[in-house]
Amino acid sequence: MRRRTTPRAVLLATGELLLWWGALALLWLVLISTVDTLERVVGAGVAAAGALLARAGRRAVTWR
Amino acid sequence: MNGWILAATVELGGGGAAALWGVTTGPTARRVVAQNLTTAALCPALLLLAQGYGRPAYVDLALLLALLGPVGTLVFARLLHEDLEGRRPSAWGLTYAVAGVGAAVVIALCAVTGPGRAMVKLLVIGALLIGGNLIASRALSGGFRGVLGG
Amino acid sequence: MSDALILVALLLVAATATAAVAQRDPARQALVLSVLGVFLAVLFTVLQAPDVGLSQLAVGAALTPLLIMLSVRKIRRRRRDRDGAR
Amino acid sequence: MSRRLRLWLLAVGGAGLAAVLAAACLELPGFGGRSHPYGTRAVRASLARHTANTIASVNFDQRAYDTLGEMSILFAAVLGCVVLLRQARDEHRERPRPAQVARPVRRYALLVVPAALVCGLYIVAHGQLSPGGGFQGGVVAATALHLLYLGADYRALERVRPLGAFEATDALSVCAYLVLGLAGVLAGTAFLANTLLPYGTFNTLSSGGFVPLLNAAVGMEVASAVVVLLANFLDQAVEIVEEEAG
Repeated sequence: MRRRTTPRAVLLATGELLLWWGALALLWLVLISTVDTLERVVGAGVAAAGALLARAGRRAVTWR
Repeated sequence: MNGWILAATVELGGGGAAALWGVTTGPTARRVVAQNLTTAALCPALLLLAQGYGRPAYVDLALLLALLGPVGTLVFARLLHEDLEGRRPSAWGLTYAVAGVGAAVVIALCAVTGPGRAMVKLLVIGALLIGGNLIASRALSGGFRGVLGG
Repeated sequence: MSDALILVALLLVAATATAAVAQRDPARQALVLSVLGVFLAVLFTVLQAPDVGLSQLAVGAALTPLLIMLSVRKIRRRRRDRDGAR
Repeated sequence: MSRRLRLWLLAVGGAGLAAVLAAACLELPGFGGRSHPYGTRAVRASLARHTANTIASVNFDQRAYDTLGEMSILFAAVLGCVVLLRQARDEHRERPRPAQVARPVRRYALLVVPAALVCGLYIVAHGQLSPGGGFQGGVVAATALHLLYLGADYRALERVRPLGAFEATDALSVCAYLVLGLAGVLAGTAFLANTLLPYGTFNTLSSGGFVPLLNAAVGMEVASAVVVLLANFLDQAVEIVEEEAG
């Protein structure tokens, strides 16, 4: 069931991940109280995990 | 004496007593609706308490309730949908009234907080709370009709 | 003022806990239990113990109802299968 | 054991408990007083180690050994559930049926899953600064994953949930807690003593020495333990059926 990876699909996947990453990083910045470098690094990591989960969840639900 | 705490007491007493009455009496369909509205009624109370005690960190409790309360209702909507079949439990008037109270509380707190990240956090909580509640109400009134067994 | 708040929260918790015990049907019990979880969280907040309140909220709002309702579903399905087999 | 004997045993035990509790009550300090000997000392100790949330300091620094006990209780309980709820010989698995959930509910689930994960990790990471910690955040993060079951179907959840990895993480994070404790022993202090790392600037993410690390270990343990626990319950409720006419 492996799909062929076309440049277009890669671009779309990257765009989706980046969009989620940006939104979740913003959410992290809203949640925390004081902003410093470590907070930003941890927030970026957490947002990346969230973005991966978001994409995995969407694919798991629509893929039949 | 603190106006915020007074408001929280009123909200807790009124909303809590109504929720307790709704969830312990009547058919299952009504109880589920009452369980859903408990989240919507008590989350603003938690926000008011955080403001009344002057501790912004307590807002996390409201955030968690706004996130997980609708999830709890979805659990009941999904796993009780056989009991709720043909009942279409809903109380849209009440749902919108409670959502309006939540929105009013969030707006009042935003006005006090002033622009900044704390205000955006309050708005996020308000959006999660109201959106989650409306979706959970939708799920109760027939959102899981196509679910069989699983 | 804060005494009144503590009183209201305590009364709500006591009444809801009693109601949860008095229910006979496990599904309805789970409904009351999830409401009790939220009341308990508010009580802990009022008593200035937000950490405990957060724990109660995290466990009581979605996790406990999910565990109870999954068990109820398993038992119901088993009963239905047995009745169907007969 | 006869019913009468059991009642007697219960009465003796209850009377003993009542006597001990009454004796303890008589020795309690007055209600609502201004003197809090334990509280004052706990706050002083937590401030000395730059931990803003005293509760986190009590849980993961002053009483970190107790937390180790609680963690192993959860671990053992989940292990027991896995053993009890396993697929027995007279049971077989059915493929879960796909579910048609109303579109707004499904969209809500897909939107809230990552948001709830971020909130859960926020609560874990800020355990030493604001209310919260490993347990609370871990439960939230694990609950977030199960929104996929509620908003779609069990197959969708199974696709994003590598159960073996979660089981391994569960065990590994318990080990991580132990290793962090043993690091103190190797360095010549005591088990779980919070003396190795610098205490950092007060009220920042890196403050509190070992507290954030222990918090993260507990967070991972709780999240994966809850996922494994719910996986076994879901398997039983959705997939596993008994063979008929055994």
